[in-house]
Amino acid sequence: MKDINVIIAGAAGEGIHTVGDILARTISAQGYAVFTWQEYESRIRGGQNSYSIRISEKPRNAPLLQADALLGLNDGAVNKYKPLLKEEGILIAQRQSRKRMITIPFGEVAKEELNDKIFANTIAIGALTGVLGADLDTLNQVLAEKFKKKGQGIVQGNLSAAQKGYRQATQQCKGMCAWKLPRQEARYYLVSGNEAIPLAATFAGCRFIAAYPMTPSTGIINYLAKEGELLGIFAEQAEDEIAAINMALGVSYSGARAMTATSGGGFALMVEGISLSGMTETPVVVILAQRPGPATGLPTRTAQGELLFSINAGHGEFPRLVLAPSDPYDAFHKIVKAFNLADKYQMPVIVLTDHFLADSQFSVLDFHLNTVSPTSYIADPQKIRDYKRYQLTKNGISPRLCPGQSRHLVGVDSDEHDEEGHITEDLDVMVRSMVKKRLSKLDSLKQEISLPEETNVNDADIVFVGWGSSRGALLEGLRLLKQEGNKVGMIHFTELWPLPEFSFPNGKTYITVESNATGQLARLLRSEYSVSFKGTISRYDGLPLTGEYIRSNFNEYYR
Amino acid sequence: MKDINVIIAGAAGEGIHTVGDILARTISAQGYAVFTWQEYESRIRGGQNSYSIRISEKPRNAPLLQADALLGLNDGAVNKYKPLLKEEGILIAQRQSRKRMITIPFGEVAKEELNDKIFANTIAIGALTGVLGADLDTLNQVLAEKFKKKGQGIVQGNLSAAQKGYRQATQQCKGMCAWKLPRQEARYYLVSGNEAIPLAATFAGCRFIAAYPMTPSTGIINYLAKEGELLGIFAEQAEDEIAAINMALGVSYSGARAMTATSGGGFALMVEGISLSGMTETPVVVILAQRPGPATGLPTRTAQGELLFSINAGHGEFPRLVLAPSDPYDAFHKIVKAFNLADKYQMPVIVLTDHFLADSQFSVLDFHLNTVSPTSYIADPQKIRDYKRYQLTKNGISPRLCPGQSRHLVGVDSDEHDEEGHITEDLDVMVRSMVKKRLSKLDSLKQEISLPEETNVNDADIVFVGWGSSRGALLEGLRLLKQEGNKVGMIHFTELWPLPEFSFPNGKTYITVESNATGQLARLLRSEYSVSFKGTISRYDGLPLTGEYIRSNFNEYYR
Amino acid sequence: MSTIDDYQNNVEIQWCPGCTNFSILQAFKKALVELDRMPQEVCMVSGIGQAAKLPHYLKCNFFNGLHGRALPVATGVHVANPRLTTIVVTGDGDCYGEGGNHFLHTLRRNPDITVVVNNNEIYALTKGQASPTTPLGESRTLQPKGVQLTPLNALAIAILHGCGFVARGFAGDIEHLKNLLVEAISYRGFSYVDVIQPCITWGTHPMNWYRDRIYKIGDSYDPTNRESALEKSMEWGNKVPIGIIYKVASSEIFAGRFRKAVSTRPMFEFQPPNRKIIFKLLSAFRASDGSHKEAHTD
Amino acid sequence: MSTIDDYQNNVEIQWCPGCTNFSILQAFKKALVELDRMPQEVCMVSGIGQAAKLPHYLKCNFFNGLHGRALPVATGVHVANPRLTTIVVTGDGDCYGEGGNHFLHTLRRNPDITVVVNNNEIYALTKGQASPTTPLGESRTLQPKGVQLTPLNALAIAILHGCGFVARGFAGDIEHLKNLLVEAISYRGFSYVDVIQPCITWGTHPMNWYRDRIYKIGDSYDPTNRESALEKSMEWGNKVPIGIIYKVASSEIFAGRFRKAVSTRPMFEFQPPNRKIIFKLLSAFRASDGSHKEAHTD
Ligand SMILES: Cc1ncc(C[n+]2csc(CCOP(=O)(O)OP(=O)(O)O)c2C)c(N)n1
Ligand SMILES: Cc1ncc(C[n+]2csc(CCOP(=O)(O)OP(=O)(O)O)c2C)c(N)n1
Ligand code: SF4
Ligand code: SF4
Ligand SMILES: [Mg+2]
Ligand SMILES: [Mg+2]
Repeated sequence: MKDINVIIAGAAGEGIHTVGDILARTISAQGYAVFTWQEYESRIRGGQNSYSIRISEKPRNAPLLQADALLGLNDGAVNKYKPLLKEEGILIAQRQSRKRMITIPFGEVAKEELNDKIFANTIAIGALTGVLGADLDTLNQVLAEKFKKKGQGIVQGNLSAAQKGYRQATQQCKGMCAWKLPRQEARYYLVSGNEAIPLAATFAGCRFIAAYPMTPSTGIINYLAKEGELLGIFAEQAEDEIAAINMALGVSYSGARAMTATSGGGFALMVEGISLSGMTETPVVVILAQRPGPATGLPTRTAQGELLFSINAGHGEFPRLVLAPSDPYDAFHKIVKAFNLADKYQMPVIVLTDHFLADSQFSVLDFHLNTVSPTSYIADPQKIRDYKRYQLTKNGISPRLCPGQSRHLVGVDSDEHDEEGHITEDLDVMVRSMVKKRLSKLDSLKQEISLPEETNVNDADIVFVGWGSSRGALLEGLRLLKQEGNKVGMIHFTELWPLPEFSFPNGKTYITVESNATGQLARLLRSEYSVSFKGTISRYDGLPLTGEYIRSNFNEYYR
Repeated sequence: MKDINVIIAGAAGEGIHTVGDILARTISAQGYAVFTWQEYESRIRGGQNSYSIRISEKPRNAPLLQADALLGLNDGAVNKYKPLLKEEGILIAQRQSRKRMITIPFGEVAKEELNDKIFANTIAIGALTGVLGADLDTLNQVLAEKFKKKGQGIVQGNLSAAQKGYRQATQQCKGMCAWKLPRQEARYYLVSGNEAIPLAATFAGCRFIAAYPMTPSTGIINYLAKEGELLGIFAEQAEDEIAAINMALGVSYSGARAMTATSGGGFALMVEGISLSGMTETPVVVILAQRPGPATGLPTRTAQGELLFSINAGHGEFPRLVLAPSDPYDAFHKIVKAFNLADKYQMPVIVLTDHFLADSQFSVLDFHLNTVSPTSYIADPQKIRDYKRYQLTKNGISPRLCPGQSRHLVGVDSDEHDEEGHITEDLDVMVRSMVKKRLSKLDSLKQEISLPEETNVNDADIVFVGWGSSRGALLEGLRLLKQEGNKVGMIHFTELWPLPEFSFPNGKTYITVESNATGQLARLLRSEYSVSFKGTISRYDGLPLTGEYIRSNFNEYYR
Repeated sequence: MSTIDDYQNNVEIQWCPGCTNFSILQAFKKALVELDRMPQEVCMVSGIGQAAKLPHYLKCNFFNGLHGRALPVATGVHVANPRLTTIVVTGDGDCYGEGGNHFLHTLRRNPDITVVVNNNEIYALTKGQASPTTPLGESRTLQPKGVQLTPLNALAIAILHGCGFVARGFAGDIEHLKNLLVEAISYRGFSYVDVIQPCITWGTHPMNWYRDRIYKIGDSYDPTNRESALEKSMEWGNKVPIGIIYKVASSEIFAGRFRKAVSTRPMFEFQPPNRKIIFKLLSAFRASDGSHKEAHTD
Repeated sequence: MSTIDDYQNNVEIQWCPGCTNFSILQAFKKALVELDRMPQEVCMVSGIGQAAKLPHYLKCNFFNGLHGRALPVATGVHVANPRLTTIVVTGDGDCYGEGGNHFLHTLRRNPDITVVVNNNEIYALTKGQASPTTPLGESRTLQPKGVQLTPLNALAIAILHGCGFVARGFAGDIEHLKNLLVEAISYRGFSYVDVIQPCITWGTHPMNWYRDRIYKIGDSYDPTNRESALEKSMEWGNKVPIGIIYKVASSEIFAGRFRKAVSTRPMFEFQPPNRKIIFKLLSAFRASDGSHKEAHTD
């Protein structure tokens, strides 16, 4: 089957989020791979926003821009988003404005036929379900589940509304709607980055999160606050980001895994704490959910603008790990890796996500949880005679114990210190040894880093080099450009610091693809691999990279 | 004449700073080029610290490690620093412990012959002056000036003490002390980085400094607080570094030049403010006085560990200027440049100094102040009809006006904004234009950057590449290595971001020389110039680079 | 003479329809007109949040900075140009949460600015987390089982730390609020108005709930008495006072000594720095025994 | 039973000889012995400053973190391991300046920790700048013409924000201070002791100046009364009270609800996360209509 892209548009507060979620769940329950993404303004009501749902047989997990079907909840939304509707696409709206459309005055129907305007949106969902040729039964199950807490009356109202919309749509559809989505076997997880991450953290044995609310990171602590007592995780809203990271360090020092999550401005405030983590060798996992900057920037949009900042954040020099997962599946696995390596190397780990990854829902068939597990790196106090927190060792890793766990005392210090954690001014011996000890951890750490993913590199003339959440868009870009006869390949990084031993094959043209304006990945790779780039395909308007964007930019600038 | 290196050693609180300063001023007044540097622990009393004075005919402005003369104020100091004394050198101390020495029990003499222990140190200064063969008269003038506020009695006591020390030393010297420092014509400024910078800021028209105390940056605001009313500069101690940079931005927005100064940890806290400066296009000059990190590190030691941090600090992307002056003369000129370009390009400027540059006193013959001047870039409100703070222009620079200066309103915003500074979500047009506008300033900014200084590069096989305050040490390293028959040259950067158009000559071996452990300059230059390095001569024990350190490390690792 | 129209601009307002911030905006405009300030004489400084968007909706100079950092920016504006009427508009999260340290220390500094906190007892823009003023036990997005932290009493902190003008307003009474703003802005010294600003989207209580509890402080109340002011600041629950809680003559204004010694003009009008003085200060670093004459006379 | 020797280590002390911090160190050791705590049961957390070096000089677990950030770290330690006796040692600059926001909000949180502020009314380690408690008018390195900011009254802020144990000690009276520390550490809930700690290097007044002014709060004083406690906290000048200023039963301790629901053990002893629960939560993201059986049962 050909992918179908549905866009639902409306004002903030009008319910497009609920409409989109119900439809996405319905199609997912019908057995299809669904991918959703949203774009909205930084306000609570008003504006015109959209919720896009891509439907396919196998997971595509990348945004499409043009719509096969557009549901507009109000006139302004229809006007704003109509340009995205394909000519052969179908508009669903309350007022007739083109030929290929389904016209249902949801509000009026709800009020007149169901005695309550609140059912308007469900009529629209029913209509969309009809247009797409999915089963009304499946929708009914999703609705029943969704509204069961609100009582039988509300459930019934919604079922009737869905039916009305479904019927009217299928009637008007005659000869116009060609789609059929018969029930299929597959059952995908439909999950966003911000949903996978807290579960992964729990799975990894995290016990504590402190954070200060900041879009697009807030979902992570929200989830953990809700499920915390069930999961044995304490979630605290800090007074500011500085407190958040310092609380996490206090917990981690005490022997329990801890994390924080924030976005650019909040991360900026945590930078001193990251350096403290490096100096005290106290593990901490920091999720940095990127959005366009500088400063407050565009709070509800997406970007990949903090690659070099996160790699270089913090005064002084210390090992760190920077990961940038490509999707929620990868995020789950990388989060477990983040906690394990933070503990093993006793250092800060920064996980870069972005608004696109945090908020979009991806289809995942299986998380393969049996392939990962949390590993503890706390030493056994019984086996240690004289304990020194910063004992000088060959690989730079000193045994870590928990304060209060045994007779051994655990002292850590943000000053340069001796093996017991006491302030030192012994420049010649101790200071040099401690600097070397910390940095020597990088040698073994490098061995733990996965190589970048290579797709079709051997056969390619042109290789796109990308990182993080743009993987889906890159793969789509390759497909589109291949169709146009180009020999293209991809190298995609999700583990960005330290970089692994790797060499870029000679004789190819390399172009980075990045959601930033200055080509940060190119700068990084030039420095570490002495590779050169023809240029960068940049996107910096706050919208996610798409295959189509890559295709057209390539054709415009690089052919 | 051969350079003479004098080391004065003692505990914190014992007065080595005063002793050193008086001797340095005396030798300077005698017409010689003096260079001083100190190394001390992070405590107020106790420990053993040193104050080194290098005396030469022409400015050398680089530290020497070995001592020709060592004054030890107590036994512990003598023991700690005696290894640095050359065999043919002379020790001045209270108790006999080697042959080539002047023994004077300063404390006893002061108490018994002058009735007050406080004169002990001046006896020692007198002795040193005698040992060095300088004029007692000159010393007397310096002492009279230094103590005149304390009254005639104290002055007289000091003069007698100096005479006693001088006499005893010259007596014991017979046949041992070969130095003579007859009065010369030249008169050098003897000035440290932290003294040159506040004066330069004043010269550049700075009106405001806010800072939170942090070694080694505090001297700057201390000076301005003292002279502020005279200079028309308001100096405020902020509650934290975040407040400091935000106050400075408030002043700068209002049309007056403003700055802040801090060290690594404080700079980390300012990072969000730097991004705000970038987004609102509000000029600000930030002095980042480096010391060894991470975290609290070694508060009273030196390092060059924040090169990549300062270039990449801040979420999002925006133009900035990063300067790293080599000495107080250069610092004066760079500070004026910093204020001028901050204003011209409406962006943050970071000036990297370090403990070594901040604290050491250099000899400068002439500051050539007539070659620099402050330039105003505030627009004329009369010439503007409809004012827009962020008017889109070709070079990205919009006219800047002051709020309250005219009928024109000045609005700035940390969100992505339109030309009038109002929040925008117009992704397609306004957001893209504003991102481009800000970044396009980099094109003209690049033209303002000075090329690195090249010394003997043409003839060299080996070229050392350094930056910032290590210039003197590098030049000395070249001298030493040339004496050993090496063909060596230097490329030295003091303007580090953006980097100018420059190419490294082919066929040479390049080695960076840096006071950090990870070779940050090499990483930066590899990325920007695609040059490769054989390696880095690193120093990361908190002590400054010296010519001798460079020579011996080169011989050990690169021959 | 300024009119309401002078303060009108055509920026699209991003608040929810019916938000009580509209009333505060209205009160501001009226107060500025009553005070006969022209837009160019006014500078509004804000952080980030719903409240902090207000300066965009009122034609004047404005600096919309970082979340939590409005007070140091405003302090800078005041120091640089004391002739501007500098007003901070901020939220309970902005001012008491992220910006808590600046609140404490700006009180101590006493710059001549006015701070208005649109206090909706919540982080509204980020969708309903607790703020430092959310009552104990209330459940919030991030506190699903109820807030466990004691609410902050910022009014009391202000009274304790030398703030000479402390008031509480109510977004539901524009006229009363306007009068408070007029007094606050006219006050020479740091003036502080906390405004009860129910959030109709994330808030717990409807407007009427507040109306039922709020009462205006009567004429018999003596706002110059610190003890009773402290007591008043602690009144909360079934009866919530609005009006001027504390008002005494201001202690010395921030940078007053500097201003007296140097100039009262805006800093951008200061004479260029006197080179002679700089040369003199620089000369202190050079031994001058007459044997060498000054190198710089330019 | 612990003895003074248990707390002795061989770290070289970096304070000036004769510094009053030595007395505070002594009082700490005595208090911990009196409380019969073993070093491994104690965790000292500090920031940066002279005061903040104290944990190095007393054998126990310690976290010497960043300037101003001791309180959030200690809060983390308390949350992770409530069995530890967690004590923060901090300075007036550390706690009230750089760390002011954490002071405000940690009071509100009420973790079961003890905070001791070695208050020398100055930034000593950085050589004598004013701190938030430096008296008005005193001249300092950075305030050569005298401090112009109103000093902070942190005791009053604590009393106002739910802190159930507020005291002032004096480094010149080790025995009295030791007793205060014993009571503070025994108190369940956030306890706070501000200690007058004259700096003999940068301070303005000699020890005797303080001795002349200080008096011990008498037995007749009722420390449970909030009004009189507030009044007492404002006494300063010719008569300076030391002793327990405010003491009431603690409100709910931070994370108490979580601890009741989950476990009172240190977090490092928690059972590994239950995979079943995670699979269940994950399953919520998948349509489950029985047509597809669970993929994961490991
Ligand atoms: C450093 C930083 N942290 C977090 C945020 C996200 N943020 C924006 S507004 C806000 C809270 C606003 O609350 P309040 O000040 O009460 O304003 P309201 O929206 O309630 O009017 C937060 C946490 C941010 N912009 N910057
Ligand atoms: C972020 C940061 N800013 C500034 C400093 C420098 N600093 C170290 S200690 C200190 C002040 C200490 O004052 P206080 O807490 O009163 O301690 P005291 O030395 O008086 O005991 C400062 C400003 C720092 N270490 N970190
Ligand atoms: S969320 Fe609340 S405070 Fe924000 S605009 Fe809507 S009603 Fe007003
Ligand atoms: S400077 Fe003051 S506080 Fe610091 S050790 Fe010396 S006497 Fe004590
Ligand atoms: Mg609010
Ligand atoms: Mg102090």
